[in-house]
Amino acid sequence: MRKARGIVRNLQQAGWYLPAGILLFLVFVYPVLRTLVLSFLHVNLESGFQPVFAGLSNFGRLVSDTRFYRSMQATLVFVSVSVLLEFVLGLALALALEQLKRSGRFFRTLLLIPWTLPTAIIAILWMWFFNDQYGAVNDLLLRLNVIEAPVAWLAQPRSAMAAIILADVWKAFPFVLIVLVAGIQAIPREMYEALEIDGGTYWHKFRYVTLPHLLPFIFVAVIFRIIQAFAVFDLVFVLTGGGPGGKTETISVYSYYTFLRYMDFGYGSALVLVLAGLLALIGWTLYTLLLRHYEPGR
Amino acid sequence: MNRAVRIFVFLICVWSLIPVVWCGLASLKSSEELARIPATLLPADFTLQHYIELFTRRPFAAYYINSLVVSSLSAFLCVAAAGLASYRLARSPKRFRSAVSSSLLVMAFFPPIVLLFPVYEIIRMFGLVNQPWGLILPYAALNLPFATWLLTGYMELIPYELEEAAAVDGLGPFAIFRRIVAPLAMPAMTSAFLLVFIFSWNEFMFALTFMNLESARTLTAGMATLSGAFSQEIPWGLLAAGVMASTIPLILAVFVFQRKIVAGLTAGGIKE
Amino acid sequence: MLWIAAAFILSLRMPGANPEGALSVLMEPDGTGTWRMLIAQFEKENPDIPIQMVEGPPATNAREDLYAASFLSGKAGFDIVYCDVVWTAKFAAAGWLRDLTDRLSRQDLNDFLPQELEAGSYKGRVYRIPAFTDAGMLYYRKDLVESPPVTFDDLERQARQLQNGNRWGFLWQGKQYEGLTTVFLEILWGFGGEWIDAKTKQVYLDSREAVKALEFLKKTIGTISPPAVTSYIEEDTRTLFQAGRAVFLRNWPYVWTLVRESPVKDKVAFVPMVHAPEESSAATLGGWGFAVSETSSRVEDAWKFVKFITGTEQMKVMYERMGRIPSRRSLVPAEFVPIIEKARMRPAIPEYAQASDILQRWVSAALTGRPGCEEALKKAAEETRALLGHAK
Amino acid sequence: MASVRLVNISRRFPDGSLALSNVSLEVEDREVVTILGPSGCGKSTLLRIIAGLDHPTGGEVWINGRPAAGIPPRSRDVAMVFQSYALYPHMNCYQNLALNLVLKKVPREEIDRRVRETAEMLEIGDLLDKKPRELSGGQRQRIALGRALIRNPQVFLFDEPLSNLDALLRERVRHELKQLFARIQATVIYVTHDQVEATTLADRTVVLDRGVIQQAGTPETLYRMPANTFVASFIGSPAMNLIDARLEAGKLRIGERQIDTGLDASGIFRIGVRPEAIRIADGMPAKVALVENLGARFLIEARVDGVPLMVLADERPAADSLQLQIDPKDIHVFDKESGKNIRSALDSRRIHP
Repeated sequence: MRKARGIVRNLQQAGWYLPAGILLFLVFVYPVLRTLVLSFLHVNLESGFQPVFAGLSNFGRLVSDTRFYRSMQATLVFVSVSVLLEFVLGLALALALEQLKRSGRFFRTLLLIPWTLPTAIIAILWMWFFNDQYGAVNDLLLRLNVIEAPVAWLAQPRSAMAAIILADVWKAFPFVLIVLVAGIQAIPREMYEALEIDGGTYWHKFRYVTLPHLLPFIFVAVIFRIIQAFAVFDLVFVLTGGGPGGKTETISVYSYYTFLRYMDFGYGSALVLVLAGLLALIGWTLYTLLLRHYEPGR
Repeated sequence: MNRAVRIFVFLICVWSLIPVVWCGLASLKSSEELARIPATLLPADFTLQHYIELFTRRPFAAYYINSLVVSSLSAFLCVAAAGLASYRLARSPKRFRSAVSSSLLVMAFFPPIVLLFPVYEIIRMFGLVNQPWGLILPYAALNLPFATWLLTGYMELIPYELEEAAAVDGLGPFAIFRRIVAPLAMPAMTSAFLLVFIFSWNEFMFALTFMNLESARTLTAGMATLSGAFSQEIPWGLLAAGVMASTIPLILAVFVFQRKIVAGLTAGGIKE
Repeated sequence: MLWIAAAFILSLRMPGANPEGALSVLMEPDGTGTWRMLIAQFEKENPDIPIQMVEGPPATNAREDLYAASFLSGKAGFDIVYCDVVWTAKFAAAGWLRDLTDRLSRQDLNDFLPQELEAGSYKGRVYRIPAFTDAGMLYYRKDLVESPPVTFDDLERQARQLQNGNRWGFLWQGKQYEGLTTVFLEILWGFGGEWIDAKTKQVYLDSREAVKALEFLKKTIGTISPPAVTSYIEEDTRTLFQAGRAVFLRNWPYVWTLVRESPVKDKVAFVPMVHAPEESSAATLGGWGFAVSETSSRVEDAWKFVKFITGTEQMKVMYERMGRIPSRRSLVPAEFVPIIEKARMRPAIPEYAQASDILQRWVSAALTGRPGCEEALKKAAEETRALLGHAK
Repeated sequence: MASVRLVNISRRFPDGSLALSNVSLEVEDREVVTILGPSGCGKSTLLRIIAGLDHPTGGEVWINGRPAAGIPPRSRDVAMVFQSYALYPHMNCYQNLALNLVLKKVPREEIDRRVRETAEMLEIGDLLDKKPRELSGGQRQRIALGRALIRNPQVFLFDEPLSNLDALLRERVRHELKQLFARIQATVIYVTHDQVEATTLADRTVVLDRGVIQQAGTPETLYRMPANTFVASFIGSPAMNLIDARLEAGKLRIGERQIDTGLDASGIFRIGVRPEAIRIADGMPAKVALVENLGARFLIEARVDGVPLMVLADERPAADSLQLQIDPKDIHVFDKESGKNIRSALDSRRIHP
């Protein structure tokens, strides 16, 4: 009797999780398992999309795939530079807004706009800006006499990567900013007052109060950004398509091509699995190195 | 010092807004003016031609409706499912809760490209390709971990005694959720709804892949097919008008719901 | 809540499929209205077969992906495929196209350009019926150039002589995309080189000829071609050329129609692409045709349309209104015959898209910076061999 | 109205801790029982088990002669006033009061009539349109009370309802509650950690510690005959003096004096004397260590031969030393190990019916 009641209660309990569970199963659990299975199969044009057992050969191919390494390199460059810039800009601006106090909220609203806009659509805008003939960037630089002739930003690997990073920083630094502003607001005012009574300067306030309190917020924002930037797709796909010379092709973009253009589902699965594994590793490492220390009791 | 800070903040604001403002102005210029070198700043001959063209020559109205329908429904479905789950989660033992939270975290950080193809297979199996539900369900699910996470944090703050009071008052478990917990969690649910709406509105990869009929596209995918990335004629004016038309709802949302969006973002970012 | 309810109702009755009974086809943007006109004509003759034309994005690889995605979805997204030459092998290998070999009449078989027919075939069966053909060629300003160039050296020399601060020497398509492959192939063939043998799957990209070809292209950048040429596609180069800002332009026949309504209308002529002294000129074969989707439930109706749209009269309309060169021998205008004769097919392999990507990436990489031409082609050759070997 | 019977109730939490152990209690119809104990003693758990919000791991709850197992809170017909009041923040006071009746599908007019009646009784008529966050602590408390009263339930459960009020208000509300209980003639189970509340409101008080009932009885019994040192020190203010001392044949030796407890026992015992039972009169000499002014009276910390004793006196001692007198019948003797009152253990039959 009591046992039966327990079962009924467990069923009722499960009911609460059912809608979420179904959605997550369909869109996370099954797809991940399916990808795992696919990565051990050849399912491609050559096999007529019929699954053929491949063993580890997809992964073997990956080891010697220079394009994979290239895309990994491009991804790493993109992630490190853009997240670093976003962090520096976000922190500087968060501290600056704190100085301004009253008008801070208004600026925060304005700065939230870039973050809210769809990347795929904004990428079109940037593509226009960087156009060598009609682009605003060249127009401005020409007028300021910084350059003599129009520069084809998206036609050179370095400047194309720089353009992508610029666009990403533009869009994503407000996120870092907002998290850090929240962090600054959470610092008890008394801390500063105590330090002031003790004769601390602005630098001391930053060094002994702001920074230590802000660290967990910084870590959260940076880890979020690193992981998101690692999976970057929209921006690169629309802005450069991976070019020129494949120098801006990130792993997500390469994987997308492998699936939808080359129709190589087995190999594509191996690719995305490696991406997911890598991200898990990075996420876990960052988490244990930086965040776990701050979790309990904070 | 203060002056320098002001100038710095001002410059950053300019840099954040200029692309959008520039685009807004450009969308009002005639095609001839846009092709002029060097470019003009303010529209010399003001025209709404590009906007008209957007809605007449292109199925932009359809993109718009699709985006609205898909984003609203996925946000609604997501918040509803996340609301139910997070309520129970907030009331379950800490060990279970933190185990679930960590797995949600892992899912929230999952690169969407990993899921793209298998999800496509499922959508295909259910015959939802080119159907709004082919995007609504994946979007709701993709944002579910984030929404659950955000809501659980909030639900934990709702006093348990309220639910006990409601139970004594005569409410069953679901009625407690519907009449007491959900109304109280409304602020967080609104934040979650707005954020999921924005994420869905902005999603590109799934929209591009799952919706291959013109009439089924959402704004992001529709715009990309108008775009120069795929284009030979490069219709700058049309693009500028498209960018403006598809982003204005979001810009308005930022101004109206700034506080809610920030609350959701920071809660989502800081919790645990 | 009302809003959600409204959205819900809309979501259920939103159009996710073709209008009942219409055959659908994904086309290029119909700027001139010619396709619409031809379809209207077909519908008039066959009132029981309405055609729904979807105007796709202008970029061909985007349309290729759209077709692929719709075929992958299993249901017949499209009944008729408006098909590029280079898609045929891939789509046929994937089993998405219907074998049309036995439906072609002997008369048609003789009339269609042999390269176009071959480009529409996979493993000896015809899947795609050509509608018009395309081949790369060299436009030049006849008011400036005394005798059109024949060799690469001629081109370079004349370009250097005739360019000035307002005008570049030579325009070509250097962005990393399919256009770059076609340009590079013309240079490669012009030097006597080869890319891939479709039958043996041999790769020749690391040959001396290939290096020469790439070095030639690289040398033009910043000397006779604008530095931004590595970001140009067809339309960028056409607009510049039409504005009188270049002497030579490598492009397709469609430019011929448009250039005659531009500021330089009476100052332009064309010749086949230049080549190395001992070699002969080559053009990359382009062109589009129509195929019937394997998943279509109305094959006979679809075939009727394909047969109609590739008919003689329709091809004439396409040439007149869009400047598209008919793919029937009997209709090719005399001035284009020398060019069409030089046209060569890109390898008809299912992995074409990927092979082309490899080529584009390495050629583009070499053109825009490191590595050197020889190394880039070596890498490209290795990757291509790996691809063609691995695909089993 | 109804009776409540608890039979051997035990509650073990999932982490293994025992919140309640074999608690048995019978609350008669229309009886006001207070459950007194320090925080964490399990008293709230006991209340929640009666309400059906928590479930015992052993034992049974009977309400009005029927077993309550498996009956959800909403069907037990009990009303509860929570420590935090647990008013629904998103509803106004009227809706807070009316919710239960609405759920019972009581006709609208009757709901309205009963809300007005209750509001009138509690003098909260002008608050009905307000949301809880607009009210003061005392007003919220009244609304919470009203929400329970309006239902006319079988049993009222109170979970420290006064603990969030300031001292002055607490006293006033306590007084009103006492009147209210007299008026409504209801079965009330009232949990508190405040001995004054527990003893003033109750017909009977149950002292709970560490999940075990220490003693149950009328306030007088608890005061006069505490069953053990816990009850002895918990009831009465200021707290009872408890010292370890040697008894020799029932004679207690403090300083130079001997007091005969009338018991026949020898050994070390814990001896309890209430501060108010010690009189300043000729007797044991003691030194004054500290004097606290309690307003009406004075609390003196005196030392008899180094042993500290708290003494309640009417006047401030004139000198540094004084003399103390203790009546032998005011001396409580507890077992040192178990803490049991040796005297009341003998009379236990009289205390536990």
